[in-house]
Amino acid sequence: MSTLDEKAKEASTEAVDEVETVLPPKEKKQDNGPWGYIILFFIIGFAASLVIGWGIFPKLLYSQKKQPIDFNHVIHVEAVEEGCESCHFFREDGSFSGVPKLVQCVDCHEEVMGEDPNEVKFVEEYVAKGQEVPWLVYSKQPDCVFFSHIAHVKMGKIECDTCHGHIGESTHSRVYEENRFTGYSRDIWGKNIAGLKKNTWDRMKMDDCAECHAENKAVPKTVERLPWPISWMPRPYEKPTSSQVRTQIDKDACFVCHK
Amino acid sequence: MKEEHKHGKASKFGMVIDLDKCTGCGSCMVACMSENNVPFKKDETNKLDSITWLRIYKLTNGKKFPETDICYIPRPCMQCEGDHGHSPCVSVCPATATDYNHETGIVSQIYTRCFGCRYCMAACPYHARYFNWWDPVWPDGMEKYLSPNVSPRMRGVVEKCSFCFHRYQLAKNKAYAQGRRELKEDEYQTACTQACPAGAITFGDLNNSHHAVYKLVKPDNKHGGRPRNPNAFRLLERLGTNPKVYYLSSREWVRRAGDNYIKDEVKKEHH
Amino acid sequence: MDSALIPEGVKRCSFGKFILWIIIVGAVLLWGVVAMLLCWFKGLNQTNMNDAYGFAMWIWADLAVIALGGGAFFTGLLRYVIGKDELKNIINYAVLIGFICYSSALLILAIDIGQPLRGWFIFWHANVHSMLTEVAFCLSCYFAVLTIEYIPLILENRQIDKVPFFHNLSHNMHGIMVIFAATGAFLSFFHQGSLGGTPAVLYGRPFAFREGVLIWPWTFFLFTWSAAACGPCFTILVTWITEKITRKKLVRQNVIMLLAKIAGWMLATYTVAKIIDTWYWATVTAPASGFNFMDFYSNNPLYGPWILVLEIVVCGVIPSLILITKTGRKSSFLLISAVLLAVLGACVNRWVMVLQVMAVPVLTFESWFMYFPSWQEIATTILPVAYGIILIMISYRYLPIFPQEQELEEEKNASIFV
Amino acid sequence: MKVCRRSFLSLVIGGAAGTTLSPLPWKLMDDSSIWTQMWPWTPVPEDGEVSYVNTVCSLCPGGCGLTVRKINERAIKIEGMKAYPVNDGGVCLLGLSGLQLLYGPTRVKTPLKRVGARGEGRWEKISWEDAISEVVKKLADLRAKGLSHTVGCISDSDRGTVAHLLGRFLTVYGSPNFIRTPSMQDSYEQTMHLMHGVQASAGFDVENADFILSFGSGLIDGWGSPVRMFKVNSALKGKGKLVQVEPRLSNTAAKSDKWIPIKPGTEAALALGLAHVIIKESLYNRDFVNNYSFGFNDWTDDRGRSHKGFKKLVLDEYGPDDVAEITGISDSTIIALARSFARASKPLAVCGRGQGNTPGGLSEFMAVHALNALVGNINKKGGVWAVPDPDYIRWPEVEMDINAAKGMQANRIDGAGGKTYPDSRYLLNRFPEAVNSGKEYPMKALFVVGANPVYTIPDSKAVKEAFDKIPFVVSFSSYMDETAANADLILPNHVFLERYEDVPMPAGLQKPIVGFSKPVVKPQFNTRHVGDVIIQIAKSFGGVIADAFPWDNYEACLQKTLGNKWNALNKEGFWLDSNFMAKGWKRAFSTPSGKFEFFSRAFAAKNENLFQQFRPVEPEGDEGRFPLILIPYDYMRLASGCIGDPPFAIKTVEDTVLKGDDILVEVNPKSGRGFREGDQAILSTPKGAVKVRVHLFDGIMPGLVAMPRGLGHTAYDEYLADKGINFNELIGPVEDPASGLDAAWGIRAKLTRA
Amino acid sequence: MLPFSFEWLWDISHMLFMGGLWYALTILGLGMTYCIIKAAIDTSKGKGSH
Repeated sequence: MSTLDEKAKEASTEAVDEVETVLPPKEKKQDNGPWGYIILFFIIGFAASLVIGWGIFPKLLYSQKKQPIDFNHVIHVEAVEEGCESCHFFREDGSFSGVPKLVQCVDCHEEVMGEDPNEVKFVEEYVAKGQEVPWLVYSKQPDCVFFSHIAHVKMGKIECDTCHGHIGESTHSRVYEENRFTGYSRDIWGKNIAGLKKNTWDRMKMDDCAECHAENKAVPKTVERLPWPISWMPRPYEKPTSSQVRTQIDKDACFVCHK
Repeated sequence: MKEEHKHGKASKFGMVIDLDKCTGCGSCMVACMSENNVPFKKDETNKLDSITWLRIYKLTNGKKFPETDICYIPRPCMQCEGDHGHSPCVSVCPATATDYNHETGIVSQIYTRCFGCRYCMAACPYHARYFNWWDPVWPDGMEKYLSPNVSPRMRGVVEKCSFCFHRYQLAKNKAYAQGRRELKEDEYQTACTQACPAGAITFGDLNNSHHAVYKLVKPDNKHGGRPRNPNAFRLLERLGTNPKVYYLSSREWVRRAGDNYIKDEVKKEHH
Repeated sequence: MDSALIPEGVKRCSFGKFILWIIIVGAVLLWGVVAMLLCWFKGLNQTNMNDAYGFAMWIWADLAVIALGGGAFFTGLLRYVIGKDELKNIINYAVLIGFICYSSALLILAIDIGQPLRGWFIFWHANVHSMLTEVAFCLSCYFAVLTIEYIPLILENRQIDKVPFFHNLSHNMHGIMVIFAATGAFLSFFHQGSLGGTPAVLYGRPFAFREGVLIWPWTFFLFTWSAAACGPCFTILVTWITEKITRKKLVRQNVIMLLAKIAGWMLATYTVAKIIDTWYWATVTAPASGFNFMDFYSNNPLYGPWILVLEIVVCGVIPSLILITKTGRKSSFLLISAVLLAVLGACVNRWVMVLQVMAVPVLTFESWFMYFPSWQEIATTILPVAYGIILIMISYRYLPIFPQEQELEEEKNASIFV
Repeated sequence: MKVCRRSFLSLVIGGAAGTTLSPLPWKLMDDSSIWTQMWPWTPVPEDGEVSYVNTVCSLCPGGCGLTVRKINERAIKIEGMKAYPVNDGGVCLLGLSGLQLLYGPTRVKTPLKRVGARGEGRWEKISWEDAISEVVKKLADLRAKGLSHTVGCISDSDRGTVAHLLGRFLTVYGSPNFIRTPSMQDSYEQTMHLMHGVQASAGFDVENADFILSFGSGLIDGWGSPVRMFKVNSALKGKGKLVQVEPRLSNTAAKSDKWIPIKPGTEAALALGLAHVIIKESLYNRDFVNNYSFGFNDWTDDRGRSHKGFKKLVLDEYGPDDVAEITGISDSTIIALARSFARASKPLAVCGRGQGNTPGGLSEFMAVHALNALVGNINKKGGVWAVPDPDYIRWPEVEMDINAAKGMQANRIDGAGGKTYPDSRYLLNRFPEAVNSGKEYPMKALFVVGANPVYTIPDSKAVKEAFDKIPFVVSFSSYMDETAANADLILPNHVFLERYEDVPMPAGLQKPIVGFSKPVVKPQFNTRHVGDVIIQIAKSFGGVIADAFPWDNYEACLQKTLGNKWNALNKEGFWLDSNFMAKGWKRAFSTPSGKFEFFSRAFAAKNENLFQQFRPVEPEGDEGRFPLILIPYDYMRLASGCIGDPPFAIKTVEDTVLKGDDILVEVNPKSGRGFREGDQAILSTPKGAVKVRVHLFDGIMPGLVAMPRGLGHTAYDEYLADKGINFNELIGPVEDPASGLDAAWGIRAKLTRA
Repeated sequence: MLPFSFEWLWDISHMLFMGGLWYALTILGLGMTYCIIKAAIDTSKGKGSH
């Protein structure tokens, strides 16, 4: 057995030379046969896969797309009176209009107003041809998600930026990243590949909805009954009590958000 | 004060189908299919792989000509509450893809959570649950009529009637826009109720004594919602599934067809 | 050719013959794999299941192989926890059979679900009230246990054992095997039980529904009990078949006798419990939901009272009587007949609890639902059998599965030459 | 070597460990499940702004109001229009599946010209201009040869502006051959004509009746305006009675208070038998019978011939025993039924089998109507009303040139209004015979609008043959139906959700109402409104023909025609003459006697007495060879008219009606001995033999076989084509001796093992 | 499912059930880790060489 090992060692002298510095002391290596190589290759494999997983994989997973028109929110917010809701408004039936349609833009942009080449492009390519702009919606949820804006904005009094961030302060449209596999926006998973977040708007996964709902309206009764009030554990939820206005937190309400 | 107490009380939406009025015309089935993006295939005559959230069964009294009689029973999802507060299907789902909503009393089905084990179908004695054996395919151009309020389902998941829950949500949205939280009776009606040309279907809140459904069946909410109207019955009442779909019939044989009885057993009257 | 890999001191057939058989069984395996891929890529429309038969042949096969794989946990329990030392001579094979059964069960589940890529939801979004969740959890955990129990066997291959690390690993694993075995027994007890609970909690299906204690319906215990009874029978049966094929005595008769005796008493007690359960169900549980006991066994082309007689009398009472009597066990013919019947009994029981549940009409205006599996279903169900045979062939050839093989062989040769 | 292997193993293990600690496997696992939720081949419907558009359905004569929900430009759901006088929110399954017709694969997307042989299915797309000029060339050619009368037009209706445009065009062009598709409306119109002396439709004030006696009418199987009838049936519960006389337990029979099975074809005898009891027991309305009717007692005609009166006739010949013998209903039942009918405060008798798509024998209609007269329930609350067509199309008289006048003098090809059948207006059932025999004259060109005669007319083989004989067939169908498939040129019309159209008078309604279809979505394909096409064709002719069409296009024509109603119709969706009341008995009747005529004097002048001639219409075929009788049945889930069932409707059809591609026929277990449920069989009639399956059903009279109408399409899409059998392949028309209308109600048949 | 998930409920079923699962997995995991580490140590001590 040991002879075999030695033959192999000779065959790969070069490799040994190269990595000698990071290896354990020589005598140990001699004592214990091939252990040095084994640990070395383990580390190589380990490190390489970490680089692939954390660095290369996210780059490959998302494709980068540019918005058809570079949109300046700041200018628009200044020009309108009612903030976000001037363009992103609620319809009479309570539904949310989302990204404005051409009809709304045409109110001002019938003809080119300023000198921005983006506006020129907008007027020439879309307004003139009567074609809707194929905006890429950063916060577009998968089809199975039902989200009532009015319940959150009108009834829950939540600010737009809680979920959408300070998009109103942007002067340019950032790159839209699309998950090649699932086909939806990276904003849902979040920029951070580990899925960590600092701000409420960094991620838009189901857990983030749940987190907010739990924080706002959970009734921490069960916790008192439990023997371990462990602070880092999420707060438990209770079945709805009768007459209070409450945020939807029940586990029994999946289809409130899913269709 | 009393009004205030009622405000925010959980609803229990239910349906009452008058079998004397039901003509078996099939409008409810089609209204449901078109409201809920139910797909169709070239051959739908194998009723065991044909998705119809609401299916109309044709019953006969088994007698010879000319004593024969037939009756139609439209069967949506019964939205069972169960004896112990759990519906037959909800408690068995391993992935919480179906659940019982205490606010509305409706059993939901989340297609994207379901991974297609079909345990719930085994649990449902009404065959109200349907599996997508096939990819849903609409002929070229026909996908234009699909409603955005209900996601088309993918192959390999279970689906069922939701009492048009999306209509409840849209009605809520509209109410919110007007600054209200409560819905009026007519604001939330299922597609089948609305379409029924015979007016055989009534829909509303069984917890609300002002609603027509309550007045029709007078549910005994202390006993799982057992109907107190002698002409009202529920399917398989004895299993303790506590459905929220009630049927009315003036014919004894029809009411008896709603449940199993041991031979020569007299129907137990509950009063 | 591969003699360096074959355990020392035993004889195996020629490599060519071995490969030939591998190819033959492999062809069957390939057929199953094709069917499996069809089901994955084209969907479950490849089967003859339908909305009335949401559960069909696969779930039956699943429940059956798990019941038969129960030999591993029960023998393990006897060997490691209770300390029946003789069983060390058959435990390896019992583990191998269990490993095959459980890996097959997992594979079948992976084909059976409509959305295999979402299968992990059962763990991540678990509904802890579902019997199926419990099944999935315990099944995969117990499969891990079986893998852990199987690994030392692999490591005992002559060449692998030469590597000091693997030798040590195998040694250490043997050292704490009792912990693994105990965990395995615990897991196995619960998932065999939850499989029994799976149909019995369906209170919308009066044929399946059973009352019980706390959250456990009676069949919870019945299933565990029957798996403990029939699993060892299956081990004995497969050992016997292996001996017939290899034309060698592999396990000493006293080991077989011990296992048969224990299994016999398990089966006898199980049969009594099953009879009581059936009686109570037929006279109390079912009538409460409006069903006459005979409603479940008439007006259909397949499910007659014969199936009940087959399950309880032919496959319950008779093999129990054979196995608990010394004379019965002594006769090779009776013994094998008895274990065969016991195995059949477990299969019939699982069949009834899955397929007849689906077949019985519950709504008064429906009639019996009948079903015949498609070739894809049959092929995917045979797939694990072929896979099991191949794994047994390889393991038998290269691993020291039967510790007594060498001495038995020597004894045999000695007796010939003396 | 060993190091390499071990090192490699080590690398792999290290890689695995690192990978586990990286997001890669977990994210991929998550994403792969999301991928299954968003499979690219599963459509994602676009969201947007919701809007609602009201319109009126013209898929059947029911004329229901619809509200269509739209998301942006897409129509996504059809619902019933609330407060619409006909359906008030309810809607039938055909109307509900309208969007499948709009967006369906069966649409003809552009004008098509036949390339291969007739019916071969090979087409060439052509432009509208070419298509129209081709039609014009052909027509001009015929006209020049003096053959203008050989051009015909088959239309589903003769009411409303579109039908009037067609009729007007034929008139100025010079052809008398405008033919409406047959239905019970024909028989009722003739009944009104002969008994009331008016040109009117029969309206039924069912809402106010408290005893409805139906002679085989599928009141809740699609008869009249279906949704309205459903509502009536529901409202009747507990307040009134419905008695259904029919050989089969139809849905109507099942929902009725009493089902009286009757030997098919003997309904008229029963009506007269009831009259017998009513008269004998003096239960009839004396005021009406004595003061406002004629022919009750014996009478003498202008030529001095004496006739038996109605009273004597029924007393002599229709005693309960005789009628029991004929109908198979016991005399006690007959007497009881007559009494409860006559004693009800507002009894109403109706007829017209099934959905009323076949006219039926005139004697039956007159006998049933005589019952209404006996109880005085004419033009009264809860009774039968004579309702004239809404009178809003007031176009200037056409000016005809010599060619047109000459063409118009020719006899109609179907013989309607001629010597034999002077009181009939349209006899499409005689058309195939006339064309095939060529007795009158050969047809050279045919327009088909809103009709599918190749499918809906009995004796499909003969119809097809007739079509093959006509050298130029133009279909205006929106769908590739059987007639379109056998045409030379298809000029596809918009479907009802894409077009303007006035929809006058839903069938059986007692109030004159005009519904208003308006476009819900933009035309989806290169189609044109048939009204526009007619106007364009006329304009291409120039001269008097063009002059008769002074409008730029159809919309202008409609707007002009409707005048001040246009705005109201656009807004409300309908126009109702709410002041309309049926004329009182004094002024109601324009018969020669000025009274309601039990016997039409006008008719008697030309014919022998109807009732003396009463004989049940015998089914075709020899009893020895064909021991059973095949009857059709209608039910709501199958459209038996010119519209083919969309996929949703077919999906609702039970597996006891259709299984795979096999149709099931209903047979009583007694007559179906030797057959088990679902067995295959050969069903043969004198017209042909087909493969069917047997459905044993106790709700049908022994001796009969019942087959649903509405299956067996050969054209349309794969969701409809080749499913089941078209009943019309198995039956031929039987001419009613009085009216010439098709009086066949069944045909002799036999069922043999397959 | 972990207690961090919002779907987790602090009720007896979740604690017992999921607790049981994690308990079993922990035993198996720790057991295997122990075996592997001990085998590595043993090997480095030169045990098991033939």
